[in-house]
Amino acid sequence: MTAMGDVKRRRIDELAARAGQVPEGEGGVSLTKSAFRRLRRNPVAITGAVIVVLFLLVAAFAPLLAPKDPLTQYLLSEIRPGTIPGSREGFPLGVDNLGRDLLSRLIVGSRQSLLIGVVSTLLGVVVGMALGVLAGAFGGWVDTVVMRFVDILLSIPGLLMAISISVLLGQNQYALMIAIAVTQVPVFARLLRGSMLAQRDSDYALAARALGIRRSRIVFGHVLPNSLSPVIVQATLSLATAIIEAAALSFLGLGDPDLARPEWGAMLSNAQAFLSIRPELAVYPALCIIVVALGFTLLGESLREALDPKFRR
Amino acid sequence: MQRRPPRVLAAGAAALTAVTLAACASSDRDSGEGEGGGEAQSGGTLVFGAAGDPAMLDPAFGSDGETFRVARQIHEGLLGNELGGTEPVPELAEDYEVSDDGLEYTFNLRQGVQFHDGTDFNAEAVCFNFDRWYNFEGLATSPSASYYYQAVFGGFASTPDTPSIYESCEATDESTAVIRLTQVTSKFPSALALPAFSIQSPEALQQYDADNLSGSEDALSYSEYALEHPTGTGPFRFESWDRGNGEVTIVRNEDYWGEAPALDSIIFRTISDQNTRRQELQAGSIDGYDFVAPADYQSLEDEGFQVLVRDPFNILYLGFNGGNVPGTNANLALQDPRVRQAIAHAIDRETIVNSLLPEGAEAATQFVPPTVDGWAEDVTTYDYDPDRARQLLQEAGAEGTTLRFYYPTEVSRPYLPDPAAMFQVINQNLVDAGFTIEPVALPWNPDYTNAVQAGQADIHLLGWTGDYNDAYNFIGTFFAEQSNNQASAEFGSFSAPEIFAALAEADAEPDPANRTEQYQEANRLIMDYLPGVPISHSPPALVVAENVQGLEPSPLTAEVFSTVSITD
Amino acid sequence: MLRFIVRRLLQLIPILLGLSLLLFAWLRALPGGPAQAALGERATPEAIARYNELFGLDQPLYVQYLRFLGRAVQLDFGNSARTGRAVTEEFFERMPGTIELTLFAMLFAIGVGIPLGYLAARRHGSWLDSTSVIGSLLGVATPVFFLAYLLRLLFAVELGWLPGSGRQEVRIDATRITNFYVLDGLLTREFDAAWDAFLHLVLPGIALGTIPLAIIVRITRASVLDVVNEDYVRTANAKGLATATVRRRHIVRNALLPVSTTIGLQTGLLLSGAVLTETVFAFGGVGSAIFDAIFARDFAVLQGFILMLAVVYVLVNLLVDISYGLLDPRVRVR
Amino acid sequence: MTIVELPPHGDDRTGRPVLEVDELTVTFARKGEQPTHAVDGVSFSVAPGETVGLVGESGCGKSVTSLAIMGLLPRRGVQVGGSVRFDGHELLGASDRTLRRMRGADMAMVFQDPLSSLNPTVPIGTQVTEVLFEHREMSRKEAVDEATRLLDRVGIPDPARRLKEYPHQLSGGMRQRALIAMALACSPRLLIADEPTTALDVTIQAQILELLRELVVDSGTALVMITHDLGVVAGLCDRVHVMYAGRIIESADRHDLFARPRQPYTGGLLASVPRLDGARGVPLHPIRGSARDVIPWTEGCAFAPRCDNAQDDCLTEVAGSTVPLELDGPGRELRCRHPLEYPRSPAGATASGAAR
Repeated sequence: MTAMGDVKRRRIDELAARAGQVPEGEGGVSLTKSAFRRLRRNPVAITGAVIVVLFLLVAAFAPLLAPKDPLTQYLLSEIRPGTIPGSREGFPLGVDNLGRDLLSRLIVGSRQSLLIGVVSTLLGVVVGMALGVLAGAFGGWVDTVVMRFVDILLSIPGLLMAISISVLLGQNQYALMIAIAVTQVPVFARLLRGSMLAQRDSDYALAARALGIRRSRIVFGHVLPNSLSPVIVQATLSLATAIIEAAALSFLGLGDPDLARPEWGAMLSNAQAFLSIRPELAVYPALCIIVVALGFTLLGESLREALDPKFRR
Repeated sequence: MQRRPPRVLAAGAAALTAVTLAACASSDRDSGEGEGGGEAQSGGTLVFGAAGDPAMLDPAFGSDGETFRVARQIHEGLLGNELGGTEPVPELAEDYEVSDDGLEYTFNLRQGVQFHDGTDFNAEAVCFNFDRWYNFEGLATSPSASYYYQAVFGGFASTPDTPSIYESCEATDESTAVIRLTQVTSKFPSALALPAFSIQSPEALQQYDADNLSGSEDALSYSEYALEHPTGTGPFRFESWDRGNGEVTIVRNEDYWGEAPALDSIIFRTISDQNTRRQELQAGSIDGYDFVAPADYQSLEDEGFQVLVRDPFNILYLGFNGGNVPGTNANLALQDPRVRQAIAHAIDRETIVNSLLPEGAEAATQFVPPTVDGWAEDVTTYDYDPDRARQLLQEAGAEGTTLRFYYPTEVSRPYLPDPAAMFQVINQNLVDAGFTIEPVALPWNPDYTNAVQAGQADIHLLGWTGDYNDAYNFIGTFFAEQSNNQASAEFGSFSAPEIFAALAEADAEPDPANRTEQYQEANRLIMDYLPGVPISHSPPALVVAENVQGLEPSPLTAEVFSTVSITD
Repeated sequence: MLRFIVRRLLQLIPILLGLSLLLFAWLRALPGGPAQAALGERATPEAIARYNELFGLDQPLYVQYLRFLGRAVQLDFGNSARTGRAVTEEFFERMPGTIELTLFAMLFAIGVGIPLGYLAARRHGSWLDSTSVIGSLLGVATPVFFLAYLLRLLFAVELGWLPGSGRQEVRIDATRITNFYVLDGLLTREFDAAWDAFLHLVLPGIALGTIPLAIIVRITRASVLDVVNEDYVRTANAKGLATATVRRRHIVRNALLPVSTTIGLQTGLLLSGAVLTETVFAFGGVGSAIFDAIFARDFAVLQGFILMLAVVYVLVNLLVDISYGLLDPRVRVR
Repeated sequence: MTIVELPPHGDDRTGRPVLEVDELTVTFARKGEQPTHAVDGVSFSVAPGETVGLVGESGCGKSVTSLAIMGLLPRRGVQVGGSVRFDGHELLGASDRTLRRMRGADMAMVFQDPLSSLNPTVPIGTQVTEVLFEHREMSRKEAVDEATRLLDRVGIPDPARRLKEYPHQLSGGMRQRALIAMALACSPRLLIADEPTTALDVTIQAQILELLRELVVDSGTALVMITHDLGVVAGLCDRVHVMYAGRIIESADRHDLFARPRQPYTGGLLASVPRLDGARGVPLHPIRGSARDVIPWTEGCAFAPRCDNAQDDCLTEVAGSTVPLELDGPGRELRCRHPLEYPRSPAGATASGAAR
């Protein structure tokens, strides 16, 4: 061990430090941090996020953004059965079969559509998670009971379930939201329980238990937070399906009956009648639905990739 | 617990047998026609897109258009409708005489007519049918079963408390049937042109136990006769009914008494979705369909299809719940004539007619179409005048009155092609006039019809397509006195003795000329009282492919396909 | 293996019981309860009373449930309010159509999806890969009924290549044996009928199969990507096996495991989608019947159909589990 | 550069090496990240019946080297340079078909984790026989018999039954034996064992090593043993190459290496092995830092940052040249400017100690 001048030592150390970066520094970086690093690098994620944020903004400021009142029948007098005036000064996308400004209706419609999607998904997540935590945290017979129930819910195909619910609750937007939410519940319950069980048997949880930490603290302090990432992913994806399902329900005549509230699904199914005269009336709302759904899906998928260790390569 | 799995399996087994059973039924049903060949023979096959399945094919129990559409081809009544018109004309009866008191009708029957089962059509057969209706029992007497009989004849033998105007039918000889009534009614004999009063084969009726209804009022299960063996004298015979695919097949009645139809067969195929009907016509897999959306009239014409527009023979109105019936929370504001008038003035009928209804539609001034005797030139009219409406509302001190506005969803009626659109326009009108609207949307069947007929709405959209050319069939249906000096609950059971009187008087008037005047008087009274706002008469249309000839559109939507042929 | 199957069958029991309980509760929760649901709002109190007595609705709940269960097990769900026919009869009359349709849709989804997903994974990063990924994302995002309209507009109306509605050209008068039209056509040697029935499956089948297709492509791609990086694939290569062998025995086989489970889950999607697709294509299956039942508020039909469909769904998933067991030895012993 | 032939000790040594690796370089070039030199000019050779050890901490490039030899590195984003000759035939750049023909037949490999290295959905039997079908045209029956024989040979009891079983039904040791059986199926001339024992319990480790030794001895197979475990080396290898940061930093005959490690790193490795006969109180002497604290060879000795002997001239910018791999006495090579020095006294104890 020949003594070395501090100068050299420092020199080498800094070289080492520099060299240290050359291989990817996986060590020490927290999962979420690295996840977000990956997200920011992922163009898909960016695209999705941009779409989603854009539409959320539109929905939020719809009244300000909408150039016209979505309900006023501006050009009704010009409408003849079989002829609907197309786009023109002041009506960039044209008007619907009652002479209302299509653009404004699309903008304002985003509100209702997204609202239905978000609320119903939130509802599904909350209830589903409650069940999942119940099962995952306590296990034993609680687990069995809850999961049996969830399995039963799962055994009814989604839309059929939604149909039954909204037939039961009658036609209003809340019924619609609940109907969609119910179809989401079992998914989240299962998901959360699954990942919680996985987490519960994970080393750190064992370690915590070994250290004699209270179960509740382990569950809510360690297990739950760590189980959330799949839920977040699924929720993002569910938003897409929720919006599409809402459209499907209004096609089945089970949508929100309040015509004073424009909504893409309703606009779309209503426009089918004018497909031959003004396909735009159907195409635009359809595009809105598709793009938003796509946005959420992209975001969800890239979130999944970012959070799921399996995808890291 | 242990016993479950076998049960599940048992279920599976049951499933199998069920399928095979259904299958057997269908296979021998079809084995009548030659194997699988799709090639059309001489007259060819017409495929017609219907909006819904027939309920069954015994017109005596029928009340909806889809049932009658098919039944009309299979069955005939003593009277029929003039081709493309609304006047009753002799059909199975060659002619008839009415006694001076208007209570006894003597029908001279067509001779040498046979039912599809080969039995003879004669006076006995006629009376058998009349007696059959009069002697309905149990479920058959429920309004959902025998609506039209009750509308025309009242009660049954089994219901003494609601008397029937039918007294007797007597077969004085092979070809003469004498029908006696207990009172004169405008409905008779015109109503006999309704398919509900078709003369069917007594043989078949008995053999297949036609009157045996089961199930419940709203879920009637019909007899074997009604489902598999409807037997009449019409130009077409019932062939088969594929319920799974909603396909009713009828074939030419070779020994039809009249001119035998050109078509070999007609298939009525149910396509509930209106856009699908249009696209299927465009794709050429059907030859025509009914209830063309107004939006499609032009585009279909342009594509070379024949859009057959019927003369308007219907009425769309906005009904008021103007009376106050205990139980139904009627809107008291509507009892004030000024409020009712305000509504009438608020509605922009012209725009509605131009923008929402097909070409040929006209704004209505009263509750009967102009083509009906009894339509009055000089009724009080309420033109579109928002200011006047507001003013009236002010006078009534009813600004901002909240109205529960009922409208149907999931339906398209000849007089109301797009209820949602209609609602939104009228809603806008009323809001502009200073009303507050509380929309209530209900699925047409059964919720909506039940709700509005029970008088749950403040204002509601409804309409009527005439059954035959008689004003009473319109205004009588709406405004005749129901019980203890009240109108139907649909109109809030309002009480307007003079209107009730006028209608009753007209109904009982044997002389057509006088009757017409009395109807006109009734219409004036009605439009003064304004129990609702008549909005429009609109012409529903059928559409058929270029190569379909000879289909005569009927204002009653009572087309008969015997005259139709397909050219290549 | 047999024990595995039996055990899974036993696990069905609680599910089925729960299902029946759920739908029993559903009918009771309906506005006006079962009597109104069956008799309609206009029903007189006497009628309702009669009905209640008839169906024992005056009895305590558990008795009612047991009765309901008893009838359900005998597949008795009462009569349709719309047609007055036995719900079960209508179901079994229409189910074959739906089975044919979903089968076609599934085969379409699998037949196209797995190869596509595999190729996409093998050509990771190629244009084929990215297009199939984007395509699959779009597929999931498009409302089924809208897609259905577009398909028919294009292929039935504009191009006229394929029939756009129904199960069979109505002018063809085919003999019915099983109500599986394609099968019937083959059995009765009415091949033109069979072919025609098949053609009628194409458009609705594709519309219905799109979402499963999209999902299967994604899953296949992902799992192939996983598997190719597995050690045992490296081992196989180290053993110098022919590429074909490596793919067949070591990559595809393992890659299909997750796919097979998704396929099971997809049947749920299919049955849901059938309601929309069959309606748009006026296809005489259970889906369109449910649609009509919704409009007519035909609760008996809704209850019966949904319950029976759920059972079908459960059974299909059972089959999938079993096939999974066959594919993956690890499941069997566990 | 070539390696000095050792004086033959032991029997059946034809001079001709089975495998000659010359200046092998493997570079991973991921898009977005600058290329990393996983293997950087590695050269060595293996003669029939000889066992060569590649030793080093994880990430030092030994496994990559083996994969490069077998041609199992992924095509995309990897550049392989230098030369790998098998029986004088160049393998780098050889067609996929030739490589496949040779793999499993002439040269085989045993991997680290026996569970993940076996296909969970295919019975052991098939996984063995498929090699036989591939390289030795055998009938179904022959193949099965042969497979049974192989399993028996690697010491799997009741082989006939095992053939039908799936990997998850076997114990770790059994799996590794099965893998070895597959590797030996066509009695290859070269066997590469990549950490074959690390995933196993100690007792099993010994058995597996013993098995490998026997196989090599009585078949004369050339064996490349890749490990981080000096114990394994001591027990098995004739010749040892110590790798660090992608380069060989010291090569020597087993005994010499254990007796007199020259590279401080090697010394460190040996010093970190606990000894029973070590003087009481003398603490273990681990190496500072971790394998990540390296500097690129171009800037100097990669080990310098962790090295106690490090001097200024360990750095290129000071010495003016990178540290070369030079002859260091008979049969030894060394890459170090300030190696460990030893008094003349024989340090046999050291060797025997470590070699136990």
